[in-house]
Amino acid sequence: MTIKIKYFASLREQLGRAEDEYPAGPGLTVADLWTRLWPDRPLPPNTLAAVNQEYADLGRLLADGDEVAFFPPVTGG
Amino acid sequence: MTIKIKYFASLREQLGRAEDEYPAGPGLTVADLWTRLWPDRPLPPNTLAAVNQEYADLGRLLADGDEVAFFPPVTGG
Amino acid sequence: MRIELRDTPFEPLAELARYQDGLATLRGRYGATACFIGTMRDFNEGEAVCGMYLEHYPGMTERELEKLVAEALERYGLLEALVIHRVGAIEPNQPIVLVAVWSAHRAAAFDGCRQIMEELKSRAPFWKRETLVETETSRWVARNTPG
Amino acid sequence: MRIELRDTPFEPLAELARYQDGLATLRGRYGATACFIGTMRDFNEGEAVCGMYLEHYPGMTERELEKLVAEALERYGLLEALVIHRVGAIEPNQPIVLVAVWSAHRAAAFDGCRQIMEELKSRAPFWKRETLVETETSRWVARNTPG
Repeated sequence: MTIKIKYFASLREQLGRAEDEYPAGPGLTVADLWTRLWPDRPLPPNTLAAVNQEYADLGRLLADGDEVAFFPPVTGG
Repeated sequence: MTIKIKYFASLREQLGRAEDEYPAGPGLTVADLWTRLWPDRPLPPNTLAAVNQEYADLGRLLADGDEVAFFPPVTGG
Repeated sequence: MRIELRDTPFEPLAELARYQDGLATLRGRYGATACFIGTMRDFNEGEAVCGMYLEHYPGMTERELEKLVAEALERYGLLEALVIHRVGAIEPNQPIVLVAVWSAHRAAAFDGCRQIMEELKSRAPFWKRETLVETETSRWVARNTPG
Repeated sequence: MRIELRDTPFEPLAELARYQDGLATLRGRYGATACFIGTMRDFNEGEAVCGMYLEHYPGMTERELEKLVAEALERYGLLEALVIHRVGAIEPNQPIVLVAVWSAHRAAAFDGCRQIMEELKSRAPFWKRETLVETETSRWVARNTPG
Protein backbone atom coordinates (compact mmCIF):
# COMPACT_ATOMS: atom_id res chain seq x y z
CA MET A 1 0.00 0.00 0.00
CA THR A 2 2.76 2.44 -0.92
CA ILE A 3 3.97 4.82 -3.57
CA LYS A 4 7.48 4.36 -4.89
CA ILE A 5 9.53 7.49 -5.62
CA LYS A 6 12.62 7.86 -7.81
CA TYR A 7 15.03 10.78 -8.22
CA PHE A 8 17.43 11.26 -11.10
CA ALA A 9 20.60 13.10 -12.07
CA SER A 10 21.44 16.40 -10.31
CA LEU A 11 18.28 16.18 -8.18
CA ARG A 12 19.28 12.73 -6.95
CA GLU A 13 22.68 14.10 -5.98
CA GLN A 14 21.27 17.18 -4.25
CA LEU A 15 18.89 15.04 -2.23
CA GLY A 16 21.51 12.43 -1.54
CA ARG A 17 19.15 9.58 -2.38
CA ALA A 18 17.83 7.76 -5.42
CA GLU A 19 14.58 6.29 -4.11
CA ASP A 20 11.90 6.73 -1.48
CA GLU A 21 8.64 5.14 -0.42
CA TYR A 22 5.56 6.84 0.98
CA PRO A 23 2.18 5.49 2.11
CA ALA A 24 -0.60 6.01 -0.40
CA GLY A 25 -3.60 8.02 0.82
CA PRO A 26 -6.76 9.62 -0.59
CA GLY A 27 -6.40 12.95 -2.39
CA LEU A 28 -2.62 12.87 -2.51
CA THR A 29 -1.18 14.74 -5.49
CA VAL A 30 2.35 14.72 -6.90
CA ALA A 31 2.95 18.15 -5.34
CA ASP A 32 1.63 16.94 -1.97
CA LEU A 33 3.92 13.95 -2.13
CA TRP A 34 6.98 16.16 -2.59
CA THR A 35 5.98 18.39 0.33
CA ARG A 36 5.43 15.42 2.64
CA LEU A 37 8.79 13.94 1.67
CA TRP A 38 10.76 17.19 1.70
CA PRO A 39 8.93 19.63 4.00
CA ASP A 40 11.97 21.93 4.25
CA ARG A 41 12.85 21.93 0.56
CA PRO A 42 10.63 23.54 -2.07
CA LEU A 43 10.52 21.62 -5.33
CA PRO A 44 13.39 23.07 -7.40
CA PRO A 45 12.18 25.17 -10.35
CA ASN A 46 12.01 23.31 -13.68
CA THR A 47 11.76 19.94 -11.95
CA LEU A 48 9.78 17.47 -14.04
CA ALA A 49 7.56 14.73 -12.69
CA ALA A 50 6.40 11.40 -14.07
CA VAL A 51 3.82 8.95 -12.80
CA ASN A 52 4.16 5.35 -13.88
CA GLN A 53 6.83 6.39 -16.38
CA GLU A 54 4.75 9.04 -18.12
CA TYR A 55 5.06 12.79 -17.70
CA ALA A 56 2.51 14.10 -15.19
CA ASP A 57 1.36 17.45 -13.80
CA LEU A 58 2.05 18.28 -10.18
CA GLY A 59 -1.71 18.22 -9.56
CA ARG A 60 -2.02 14.62 -10.65
CA LEU A 61 -3.76 12.41 -8.04
CA LEU A 62 -1.79 9.39 -6.94
CA ALA A 63 -3.00 5.84 -6.34
CA ASP A 64 -1.63 2.93 -4.42
CA GLY A 65 1.25 1.30 -6.27
CA ASP A 66 2.10 4.32 -8.41
CA GLU A 67 5.71 4.96 -9.33
CA VAL A 68 6.53 8.67 -9.15
CA ALA A 69 9.74 10.21 -10.50
CA PHE A 70 11.23 13.68 -10.03
CA PHE A 71 14.04 14.88 -12.28
CA PRO A 72 15.68 17.97 -13.81
CA PRO A 73 15.29 19.04 -17.47
CA VAL A 74 16.46 16.29 -19.81
CA THR A 75 19.70 16.61 -21.78
CA GLY A 76 19.92 13.60 -24.08
CA GLY A 77 20.65 13.36 -27.78
CA MET B 1 35.61 32.10 -84.16
CA THR B 2 32.52 30.17 -83.22
CA ILE B 3 30.05 29.49 -80.45
CA LYS B 4 29.50 25.89 -79.43
CA ILE B 5 25.94 24.83 -78.54
CA LYS B 6 24.79 21.80 -76.55
CA TYR B 7 21.31 20.37 -76.05
CA PHE B 8 20.30 17.96 -73.30
CA ALA B 9 17.63 15.44 -72.38
CA SER B 10 14.14 15.82 -73.87
CA LEU B 11 15.17 18.94 -75.78
CA ARG B 12 18.05 17.07 -77.41
CA GLU B 13 15.63 14.36 -78.47
CA GLN B 14 13.03 16.80 -79.79
CA LEU B 15 15.65 18.61 -81.86
CA GLY B 16 17.28 15.39 -82.98
CA ARG B 17 20.75 16.69 -82.24
CA ALA B 18 23.11 17.09 -79.30
CA GLU B 19 25.41 19.84 -80.52
CA ASP B 20 25.65 22.77 -82.91
CA GLU B 21 28.08 25.47 -83.86
CA TYR B 22 27.34 29.02 -84.86
CA PRO B 23 29.58 31.95 -85.88
CA ALA B 24 30.15 34.50 -83.15
CA GLY B 25 29.09 38.07 -83.94
CA PRO B 26 28.67 41.41 -82.19
CA GLY B 27 25.53 41.91 -80.11
CA LEU B 28 24.43 38.28 -80.27
CA THR B 29 22.40 37.21 -77.22
CA VAL B 30 21.43 33.73 -76.06
CA ALA B 31 17.89 34.35 -77.32
CA ASP B 32 19.20 35.55 -80.69
CA LEU B 33 21.33 32.46 -80.98
CA TRP B 34 18.32 30.18 -80.52
CA THR B 35 16.32 32.10 -83.13
CA ARG B 36 19.13 31.92 -85.68
CA LEU B 37 19.58 28.21 -85.12
CA TRP B 38 15.88 27.34 -84.96
CA PRO B 39 13.97 30.03 -86.87
CA ASP B 40 10.85 27.87 -87.12
CA ARG B 41 10.83 26.68 -83.51
CA PRO B 42 10.15 29.01 -80.60
CA LEU B 43 12.24 28.22 -77.53
CA PRO B 44 10.11 25.74 -75.54
CA PRO B 45 8.70 27.24 -72.32
CA ASN B 46 10.75 26.53 -69.18
CA THR B 47 13.89 25.90 -71.21
CA LEU B 48 17.00 26.81 -69.23
CA ALA B 49 20.19 28.22 -70.68
CA ALA B 50 23.80 28.17 -69.56
CA VAL B 51 26.85 29.99 -70.88
CA ASN B 52 30.23 28.46 -70.17
CA GLN B 53 28.59 26.02 -67.76
CA GLU B 54 26.84 28.63 -65.64
CA TYR B 55 23.16 29.52 -65.73
CA ALA B 56 22.54 32.57 -67.92
CA ASP B 57 19.63 34.82 -68.88
CA LEU B 58 18.38 34.77 -72.43
CA GLY B 59 19.56 38.37 -72.79
CA ARG B 60 23.17 37.47 -72.03
CA LEU B 61 25.60 38.70 -74.73
CA LEU B 62 27.77 36.02 -76.25
CA ALA B 63 31.45 36.15 -77.10
CA ASP B 64 33.66 34.12 -79.37
CA GLY B 65 34.44 30.73 -77.90
CA ASP B 66 31.47 30.64 -75.55
CA GLU B 67 29.79 27.31 -74.83
CA VAL B 68 26.01 27.69 -74.72
CA ALA B 69 23.65 24.99 -73.46
CA PHE B 70 19.87 24.67 -73.68
CA PHE B 71 18.01 22.17 -71.52
CA PRO B 72 14.68 21.40 -69.83
CA PRO B 73 14.05 21.75 -66.07
CA VAL B 74 16.45 19.58 -64.10
CA THR B 75 15.26 16.41 -62.35
CA GLY B 76 18.21 15.06 -60.38
CA GLY B 77 18.49 13.93 -56.79
CA MET C 1 10.52 0.58 -35.99
CA ARG C 2 13.32 -0.23 -33.60
CA ILE C 3 14.40 1.66 -30.48
CA GLU C 4 17.54 0.61 -28.64
CA LEU C 5 19.57 1.78 -25.70
CA ARG C 6 23.22 0.70 -25.65
CA ASP C 7 25.61 0.76 -22.72
CA THR C 8 28.68 0.18 -24.92
CA PRO C 9 30.01 2.05 -27.99
CA PHE C 10 28.24 1.39 -31.30
CA GLU C 11 28.90 2.12 -34.98
CA PRO C 12 25.95 4.07 -36.35
CA LEU C 13 26.65 3.49 -40.04
CA ALA C 14 27.13 -0.24 -39.60
CA GLU C 15 23.92 -0.41 -37.54
CA LEU C 16 22.08 1.56 -40.17
CA ALA C 17 23.31 -0.67 -42.99
CA ARG C 18 22.35 -3.81 -41.07
CA TYR C 19 18.91 -2.51 -40.23
CA GLN C 20 18.25 -1.40 -43.80
CA ASP C 21 19.31 -4.81 -45.10
CA GLY C 22 16.47 -6.25 -43.05
CA LEU C 23 13.85 -4.00 -44.65
CA ALA C 24 13.24 -6.42 -47.52
CA THR C 25 9.54 -5.67 -47.85
CA LEU C 26 10.29 -1.98 -48.33
CA ARG C 27 12.68 -2.45 -51.25
CA GLY C 28 11.66 -0.14 -54.08
CA ARG C 29 9.13 1.67 -51.87
CA TYR C 30 11.38 4.14 -50.11
CA GLY C 31 12.95 6.94 -52.11
CA ALA C 32 14.33 8.86 -49.15
CA THR C 33 16.42 7.99 -46.10
CA ALA C 34 17.32 10.75 -43.67
CA CYS C 35 19.62 10.14 -40.76
CA PHE C 36 21.21 12.05 -37.94
CA ILE C 37 24.17 11.04 -35.81
CA GLY C 38 24.99 12.89 -32.62
CA THR C 39 28.63 12.55 -31.58
CA MET C 40 30.32 13.61 -28.38
CA ARG C 41 32.49 16.68 -28.88
CA ASP C 42 35.63 17.46 -26.88
CA PHE C 43 34.35 20.92 -25.94
CA ASN C 44 31.09 22.36 -24.60
CA GLU C 45 30.17 25.91 -23.66
CA GLY C 46 33.74 26.98 -24.28
CA GLU C 47 35.42 24.36 -22.10
CA ALA C 48 37.41 21.26 -22.97
CA VAL C 49 35.56 18.07 -22.07
CA CYS C 50 37.22 14.67 -21.73
CA GLY C 51 34.34 12.40 -20.77
CA MET C 52 30.62 12.11 -20.24
CA TYR C 53 28.20 9.93 -18.35
CA LEU C 54 24.67 9.49 -19.65
CA GLU C 55 22.11 8.64 -17.00
CA HIS C 56 18.60 7.51 -17.96
CA TYR C 57 15.36 6.29 -16.44
CA PRO C 58 15.11 2.60 -17.33
CA GLY C 59 11.61 1.88 -18.54
CA MET C 60 10.44 5.43 -19.03
CA THR C 61 13.23 6.30 -21.46
CA GLU C 62 12.28 3.45 -23.77
CA ARG C 63 8.56 4.24 -23.50
CA GLU C 64 9.05 7.91 -24.23
CA LEU C 65 11.25 7.12 -27.24
CA GLU C 66 8.67 4.69 -28.57
CA LYS C 67 5.94 7.27 -28.22
CA LEU C 68 7.81 10.07 -29.90
CA VAL C 69 8.97 7.88 -32.79
CA ALA C 70 5.43 6.56 -33.28
CA GLU C 71 4.16 10.15 -33.40
CA ALA C 72 6.65 11.03 -36.16
CA LEU C 73 5.83 7.87 -38.15
CA GLU C 74 2.15 8.76 -37.98
CA ARG C 75 2.49 12.48 -38.64
CA TYR C 76 4.76 12.17 -41.67
CA GLY C 77 3.67 8.78 -42.99
CA LEU C 78 7.16 7.35 -42.60
CA LEU C 79 7.76 3.76 -43.65
CA GLU C 80 10.34 2.89 -40.98
CA ALA C 81 12.47 4.38 -38.21
CA LEU C 82 15.51 3.32 -36.22
CA VAL C 83 16.77 5.01 -33.06
CA ILE C 84 19.83 3.94 -31.08
CA HIS C 85 20.95 5.93 -28.03
CA ARG C 86 23.93 5.42 -25.75
CA VAL C 87 23.75 5.33 -21.97
CA GLY C 88 26.66 5.10 -19.50
CA ALA C 89 30.24 6.32 -19.95
CA ILE C 90 31.04 7.99 -23.26
CA GLU C 91 34.32 9.40 -24.61
CA PRO C 92 34.84 12.28 -27.04
CA ASN C 93 34.24 11.37 -30.69
CA GLN C 94 32.01 8.43 -29.75
CA PRO C 95 28.45 8.37 -31.12
CA ILE C 96 25.66 9.27 -28.70
CA VAL C 97 22.58 8.88 -30.86
CA LEU C 98 21.50 7.62 -34.27
CA VAL C 99 18.13 8.49 -35.80
CA ALA C 100 17.22 7.15 -39.24
CA VAL C 101 13.92 7.24 -41.10
CA TRP C 102 12.69 5.91 -44.43
CA SER C 103 9.91 7.35 -46.56
CA ALA C 104 8.68 7.55 -50.15
CA HIS C 105 9.56 11.24 -50.54
CA ARG C 106 12.27 13.49 -49.16
CA ALA C 107 10.22 16.14 -47.34
CA ALA C 108 8.71 13.55 -44.99
CA ALA C 109 12.12 12.02 -44.34
CA PHE C 110 13.77 15.35 -43.48
CA ASP C 111 10.84 16.52 -41.35
CA GLY C 112 10.39 13.19 -39.58
CA CYS C 113 14.07 12.74 -38.74
CA ARG C 114 14.28 16.25 -37.35
CA GLN C 115 11.09 15.95 -35.33
CA ILE C 116 12.36 12.76 -33.72
CA MET C 117 15.61 14.46 -32.72
CA GLU C 118 13.88 17.57 -31.36
CA GLU C 119 11.35 15.54 -29.38
CA LEU C 120 14.07 13.23 -28.11
CA LYS C 121 16.10 16.24 -26.94
CA SER C 122 13.14 17.80 -25.14
CA ARG C 123 11.30 14.75 -23.76
CA ALA C 124 13.38 11.58 -23.50
CA PRO C 125 14.71 11.16 -19.94
CA PHE C 126 18.47 11.25 -20.38
CA TRP C 127 20.87 13.39 -18.36
CA LYS C 128 24.45 14.21 -19.30
CA ARG C 129 27.19 14.71 -16.80
CA GLU C 130 30.43 15.88 -18.40
CA THR C 131 33.97 15.85 -17.08
CA LEU C 132 36.07 18.99 -17.69
CA VAL C 133 39.70 18.71 -18.69
CA GLU C 134 40.99 21.70 -16.78
CA THR C 135 39.53 21.05 -13.34
CA GLU C 136 39.04 17.29 -13.64
CA THR C 137 35.63 17.90 -12.13
CA SER C 138 32.30 16.89 -13.58
CA ARG C 139 29.14 18.95 -14.06
CA TRP C 140 25.59 18.19 -15.09
CA VAL C 141 24.63 19.71 -18.43
CA ALA C 142 21.87 22.15 -17.44
CA ARG C 143 19.62 21.94 -20.48
CA ASN C 144 19.53 21.22 -24.17
CA THR C 145 19.61 24.15 -26.55
CA PRO C 146 16.64 24.42 -28.91
CA GLY C 147 17.33 23.00 -32.37
CA MET D 1 34.36 18.84 -49.16
CA ARG D 2 34.06 16.17 -51.80
CA ILE D 3 31.70 16.03 -54.79
CA GLU D 4 31.59 12.92 -56.94
CA LEU D 5 29.64 11.63 -59.90
CA ARG D 6 29.52 7.85 -60.30
CA ASP D 7 28.52 5.88 -63.37
CA THR D 8 28.26 2.59 -61.46
CA PRO D 9 26.29 1.60 -58.33
CA PHE D 10 27.71 2.75 -54.99
CA GLU D 11 27.07 1.99 -51.32
CA PRO D 12 26.23 5.25 -49.56
CA LEU D 13 26.82 4.06 -46.00
CA ALA D 14 30.18 2.50 -46.83
CA GLU D 15 31.21 5.69 -48.66
CA LEU D 16 30.10 7.79 -45.73
CA ALA D 17 32.02 5.65 -43.23
CA ARG D 18 35.15 5.79 -45.39
CA TYR D 19 34.93 9.54 -45.84
CA GLN D 20 34.35 10.16 -42.15
CA ASP D 21 37.34 7.98 -41.26
CA GLY D 22 39.44 10.44 -43.24
CA LEU D 23 38.24 13.45 -41.24
CA ALA D 24 40.94 13.01 -38.58
CA THR D 25 41.39 16.72 -37.92
CA LEU D 26 37.69 17.08 -37.13
CA ARG D 27 37.61 14.39 -34.45
CA GLY D 28 35.92 15.77 -31.35
CA ARG D 29 34.86 18.94 -33.19
CA TYR D 30 31.66 17.73 -34.85
CA GLY D 31 28.67 16.90 -32.71
CA ALA D 32 26.22 16.47 -35.57
CA THR D 33 26.17 14.53 -38.81
CA ALA D 34 23.10 14.75 -41.03
CA CYS D 35 22.76 12.68 -44.14
CA PHE D 36 20.26 12.02 -46.87
CA ILE D 37 20.14 9.11 -49.29
CA GLY D 38 17.91 9.21 -52.35
CA THR D 39 17.03 5.76 -53.65
CA MET D 40 15.28 4.79 -56.87
CA ARG D 41 11.72 3.65 -56.21
CA ASP D 42 9.85 1.11 -58.33
CA PHE D 43 6.90 3.46 -58.83
CA ASN D 44 6.46 7.10 -59.79
CA GLU D 45 3.33 9.16 -60.31
CA GLY D 46 1.24 6.04 -59.85
CA GLU D 47 3.05 3.87 -62.39
CA ALA D 48 5.41 0.94 -61.96
CA VAL D 49 8.95 1.80 -63.04
CA CYS D 50 11.63 -0.77 -63.84
CA GLY D 51 14.62 1.35 -64.80
CA MET D 52 16.02 4.84 -65.11
CA TYR D 53 18.70 6.66 -67.03
CA LEU D 54 20.30 9.75 -65.51
CA GLU D 55 21.73 12.17 -68.05
CA HIS D 56 23.97 15.04 -66.95
CA TYR D 57 26.03 17.91 -68.36
CA PRO D 58 29.66 16.94 -67.79
CA GLY D 59 31.53 19.90 -66.41
CA MET D 60 28.56 22.05 -65.51
CA THR D 61 27.04 19.43 -63.21
CA GLU D 62 30.21 19.24 -61.11
CA ARG D 63 30.60 23.03 -61.05
CA GLU D 64 27.02 23.61 -59.99
CA LEU D 65 27.28 20.99 -57.25
CA GLU D 66 30.49 22.55 -55.97
CA LYS D 67 28.88 25.98 -55.89
CA LEU D 68 25.75 24.89 -54.07
CA VAL D 69 27.67 22.84 -51.50
CA ALA D 70 30.06 25.75 -50.88
CA GLU D 71 27.06 28.03 -50.34
CA ALA D 72 25.65 25.68 -47.69
CA LEU D 73 29.03 25.29 -45.95
CA GLU D 74 29.33 29.07 -45.78
CA ARG D 75 25.74 29.82 -44.78
CA TYR D 76 25.54 27.27 -41.97
CA GLY D 77 29.19 27.17 -40.91
CA LEU D 78 29.43 23.46 -41.70
CA LEU D 79 32.71 21.68 -41.05
CA GLU D 80 32.53 19.23 -43.95
CA ALA D 81 30.28 17.94 -46.71
CA LEU D 82 30.18 14.92 -49.01
CA VAL D 83 27.96 14.56 -52.09
CA ILE D 84 27.89 11.52 -54.37
CA HIS D 85 25.43 11.37 -57.27
CA ARG D 86 24.84 8.62 -59.79
CA VAL D 87 24.70 9.11 -63.55
CA GLY D 88 23.85 6.53 -66.23
CA ALA D 89 21.61 3.47 -65.92
CA ILE D 90 19.99 2.89 -62.52
CA GLU D 91 17.75 0.09 -61.28
CA PRO D 92 15.02 0.23 -58.62
CA ASN D 93 16.34 0.17 -55.05
CA GLN D 94 19.75 1.48 -56.13
CA PRO D 95 21.00 4.70 -54.51
CA ILE D 96 20.86 7.86 -56.62
CA VAL D 97 22.34 10.46 -54.30
CA LEU D 98 24.10 10.75 -50.95
CA VAL D 99 24.44 14.06 -49.12
CA ALA D 100 26.23 14.18 -45.76
CA VAL D 101 27.32 17.16 -43.68
CA TRP D 102 29.20 17.58 -40.42
CA SER D 103 28.84 20.46 -37.96
CA ALA D 104 29.30 21.34 -34.29
CA HIS D 105 25.55 21.58 -33.61
CA ARG D 106 22.46 19.85 -34.93
CA ALA D 107 20.47 22.76 -36.35
CA ALA D 108 23.23 23.64 -38.83
CA ALA D 109 23.57 19.99 -39.87
CA PHE D 110 19.84 19.54 -40.51
CA ASP D 111 19.50 22.88 -42.31
CA GLY D 112 22.67 22.45 -44.35
CA CYS D 113 21.87 18.92 -45.49
CA ARG D 114 18.39 19.92 -46.54
CA GLN D 115 19.53 23.05 -48.35
CA ILE D 116 22.05 21.03 -50.36
CA MET D 117 19.34 18.56 -51.41
CA GLU D 118 16.85 21.29 -52.33
CA GLU D 119 19.42 23.26 -54.32
CA LEU D 120 20.67 20.10 -55.99
CA LYS D 121 17.11 19.21 -57.01
CA SER D 122 16.42 22.66 -58.43
CA ARG D 123 19.79 23.60 -59.97
CA ALA D 124 22.12 20.70 -60.68
CA PRO D 125 21.86 19.66 -64.35
CA PHE D 126 20.63 16.08 -64.18
CA TRP D 127 17.71 14.65 -66.15
CA LYS D 128 15.89 11.43 -65.38
CA ARG D 129 14.39 9.20 -68.01
CA GLU D 130 12.37 6.37 -66.54
CA THR D 131 11.19 3.12 -68.11
CA LEU D 132 7.63 2.05 -67.33
CA VAL D 133 6.82 -1.58 -66.63
CA GLU D 134 3.44 -1.69 -68.32
CA THR D 135 4.27 -0.17 -71.68
CA GLU D 136 8.01 -0.89 -71.71
CA THR D 137 8.38 2.67 -72.92
CA SER D 138 10.48 5.38 -71.36
CA ARG D 139 9.57 8.93 -70.44
CA TRP D 140 11.47 11.98 -69.24
CA VAL D 141 10.55 13.02 -65.73
CA ALA D 142 9.03 16.46 -66.28
CA ARG D 143 10.13 18.22 -63.10
CA ASN D 144 11.11 17.74 -59.50
CA THR D 145 8.46 18.33 -56.87
CA PRO D 146 9.29 20.97 -54.28
CA GLY D 147 10.70 19.56 -51.03
